[in-house]
Amino acid sequence: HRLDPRVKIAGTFAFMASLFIIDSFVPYALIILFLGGVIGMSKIPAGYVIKGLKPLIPILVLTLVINMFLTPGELIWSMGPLKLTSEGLRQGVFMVVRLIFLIIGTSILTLATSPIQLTDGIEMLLNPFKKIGVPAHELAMMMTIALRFIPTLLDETDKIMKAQMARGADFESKNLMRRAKNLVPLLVPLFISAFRRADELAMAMEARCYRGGENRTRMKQIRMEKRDYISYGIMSIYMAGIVASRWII
Amino acid sequence: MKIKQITLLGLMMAAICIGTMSIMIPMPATGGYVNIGDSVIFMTSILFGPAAGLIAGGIGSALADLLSGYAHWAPFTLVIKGLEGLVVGLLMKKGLSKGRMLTSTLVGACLMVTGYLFAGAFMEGSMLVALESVPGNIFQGVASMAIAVPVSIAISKTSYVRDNMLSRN
Amino acid sequence: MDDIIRVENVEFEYSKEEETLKALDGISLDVKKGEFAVIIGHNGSGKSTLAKHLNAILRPTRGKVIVKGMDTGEESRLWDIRQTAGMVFQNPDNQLVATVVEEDVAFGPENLGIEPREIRKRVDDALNAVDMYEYRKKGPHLLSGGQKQRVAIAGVIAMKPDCIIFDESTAMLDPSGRREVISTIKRLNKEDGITIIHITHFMEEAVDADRLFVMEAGRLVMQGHPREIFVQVEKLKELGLDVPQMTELAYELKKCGIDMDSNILTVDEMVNSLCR
Amino acid sequence: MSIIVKDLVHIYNPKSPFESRALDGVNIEIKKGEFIGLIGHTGSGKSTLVQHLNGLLKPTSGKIIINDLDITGEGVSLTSIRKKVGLVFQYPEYQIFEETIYKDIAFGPSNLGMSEDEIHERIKESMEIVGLDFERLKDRSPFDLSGGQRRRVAIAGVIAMKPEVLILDEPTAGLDPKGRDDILAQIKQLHSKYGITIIIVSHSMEDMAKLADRLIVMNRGKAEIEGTPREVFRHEDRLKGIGLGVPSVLELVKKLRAKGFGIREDIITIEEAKSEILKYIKEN
Repeated sequence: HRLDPRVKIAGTFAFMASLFIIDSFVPYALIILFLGGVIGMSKIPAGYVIKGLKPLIPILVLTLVINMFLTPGELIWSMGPLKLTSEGLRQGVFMVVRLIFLIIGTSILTLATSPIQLTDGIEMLLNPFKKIGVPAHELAMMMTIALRFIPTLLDETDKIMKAQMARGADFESKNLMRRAKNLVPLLVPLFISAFRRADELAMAMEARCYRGGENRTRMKQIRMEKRDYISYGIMSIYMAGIVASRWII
Repeated sequence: MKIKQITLLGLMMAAICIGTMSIMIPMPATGGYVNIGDSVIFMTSILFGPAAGLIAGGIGSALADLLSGYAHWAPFTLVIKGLEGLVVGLLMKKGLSKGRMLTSTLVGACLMVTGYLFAGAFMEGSMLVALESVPGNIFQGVASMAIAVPVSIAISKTSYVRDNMLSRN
Repeated sequence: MDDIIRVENVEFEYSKEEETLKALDGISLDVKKGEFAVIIGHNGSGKSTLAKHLNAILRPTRGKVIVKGMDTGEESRLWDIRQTAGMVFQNPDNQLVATVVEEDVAFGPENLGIEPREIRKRVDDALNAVDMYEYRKKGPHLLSGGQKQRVAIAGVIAMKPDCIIFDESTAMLDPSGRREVISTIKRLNKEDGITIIHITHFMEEAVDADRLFVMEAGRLVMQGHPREIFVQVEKLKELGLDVPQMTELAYELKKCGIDMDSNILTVDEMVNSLCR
Repeated sequence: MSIIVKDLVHIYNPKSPFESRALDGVNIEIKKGEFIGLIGHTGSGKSTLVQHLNGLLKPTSGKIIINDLDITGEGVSLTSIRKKVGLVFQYPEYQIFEETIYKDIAFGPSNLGMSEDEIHERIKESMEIVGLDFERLKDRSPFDLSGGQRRRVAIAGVIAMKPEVLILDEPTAGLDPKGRDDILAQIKQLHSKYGITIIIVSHSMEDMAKLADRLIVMNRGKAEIEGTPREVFRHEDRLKGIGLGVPSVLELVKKLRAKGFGIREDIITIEEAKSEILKYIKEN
């Protein structure tokens, strides 16, 4: 999936919005078409996407059940206090399908976009808002640094935890308050080391002539290409279809 | 924006992200897990102010959602945790007393619980389904306060923070 | 040969808890173009503070630092100075910015506003120069300490500096990492004519230097060829510093009345001197 | 007090694509009061090994017996292991978290459940051992100290737990020559004066030649060469094959002998080289 990251991010947002706009089943056909097309294009194995749904099954079931039984309407079946209504059935299925679409749609974004593309895309999408004081470049820089240091800090957490355990620290106490207090020997050194890293990194960046986003070039320029415009086109048609469906049906 | 603020906020984002994703504390009381992401947001806000809390809290937590397969929550998280960080930071502006830390993190925790309730209701189409998240989130909030306050006090006493308190905005 | 770096009577003061401390106390030195200079001195002797003056991260309280004719006190030349005198720091983890090796190497040139095609070329060249080209798509956290430092060096080379300052860049590495970095440094000096200023605790790394500077309490206490410096075994020990093993042995033997050269640095010199 | 490690195997992330065999059947024995140098390049398994000795990692298979107690057995309390074996990690200064030096050193002993008085005594004693002035420094913040001094505080924090075996993972990493010599001298004193068994993980062959009774060289998760420094350095080619250096004195001796110098072959320190060369020159 070699689309401009901007297109991907914007597409995902449009997709999410579309899900909340529609209120009937018919447009779902359009969505399935759209999602299927996107998955096909992205060359992500469908199984991978489905697997991401697994941990969410409980919440999906809960959504289905509660909506089914607790939506007032025409009774079709009841047992004791449980009342299944036709509106409820409709509502439950509708909500679950929407949730599934939502999860699939967003997971495609994360699966098909590298972290660098993501930060680049966000920076460029935010660029127009610079005039009203949104520090687009700075935010993207921060995210890059965050992604760069997540593995480092993870390692460090492990190290400090072991070092304190060697000194007899207990991170497995049952009591909540005790446990909270026991995190002090872990979190204080971790924070202080993060501060130190921030200091040193700032100096290293300065030494490499970093001076903010101004006059900066990029090695990999992201340019809108034909396929990106086509994608925007498809997206617009799709959105138009969704909005239209709301009026027509 | 100074370079040091950028790097510091980047590191705090990483810390929040890790706190959310991988420092999990099993809670025998509920059978669930509590993560320390909110604690790290509280600490960031307490030590570095509202802007830091807003930016690092929001983006750091949203990153955790993106990276752990809950991408559909990311936009809501961005707003909820961002506000959480902002509010705690604003309430801490007058100085670092223990009482103030407790009240402001309490407000932050309440904001988080209600935020997720409404976001859940919006996404799952029913307030009732979303209610399911409330007990866990309340627990999460309380645990986060219990962790954030002693750690913030301990960190604020170290010379590093004393020397760098200027970075509070 | 012309001086690439000139330090003239530099003093640097900083305040800590209402005290004013002098980290540099009237230091003067110069480094010639193409030289391989090594600075030694124990922790707190002011070597890192001095290093940070050489690419204008710090500015002298009094005195002047001139880099390739540019005064570091002049705000307008700041970026030219930093591009001319690159710097590699101690902790390999805390100087890489990007999540992918080649993006990190590109960071410097991108800051200089160089055009994309040229950056691509420089990044590839720089990665080849430090022998890290195969790792260009890797995340920095997957590399060893020595490899991370070589990426950091590539990041500096990509800015085409005349001079690179290594601020204890080998201190946190294991022996094999240190070997990798040192041989890279030497190659850059010999083949590409880049001036090197290397700050270190490891005396073996100082043996091949063109010139050795010894610092103590913010002052320059000795300078000269390693041979001239290491001969003064007693003085170095007083300063809490080591001498290379062979120099120490020669010194000990001489003390016992053996007639031999005292300015020995390497095993071969020792063998030659004993076999005469 | 002896440590016996039998067929120790440790696999990280078993049955995942990231599976890696960090320890591959380690067999070693360490006697009470020995000074052991544990040598090996990064990734040879030495850090994994020392974490097992302290109970921080559980072996995939194999046994560790410390003084007749099988610490890999079921239901062994970690506190009892930690009273026996103290572990100082690399760059230990980064684990410091308390407001004062006193409190930070007290952390370990108080986790072991000692009385206030005893803790006080232990802090005093351990600060003395690492060369920190108790009265002057105990109430200072550890964060105001220099890096080298902070490291001593951290080491004192483990010594204060009075372990019978003290393991130090590269205690001199990043220090200047003076700081390195000071710390090594203190560790040596701890060994000779207090009779503590010491295991130092180190990269420095020179230091270990001077200090250790016995060296254990790790390679690819195995204890590959074992013996006194003199015995170990005889395997010069194998050491180089593993990517480890040998002290430059060895090279000197080799070259001198090749030139007809009739000096002993098994010289490993500068002092020995000096006396041997002197002897040879006087005889001729």
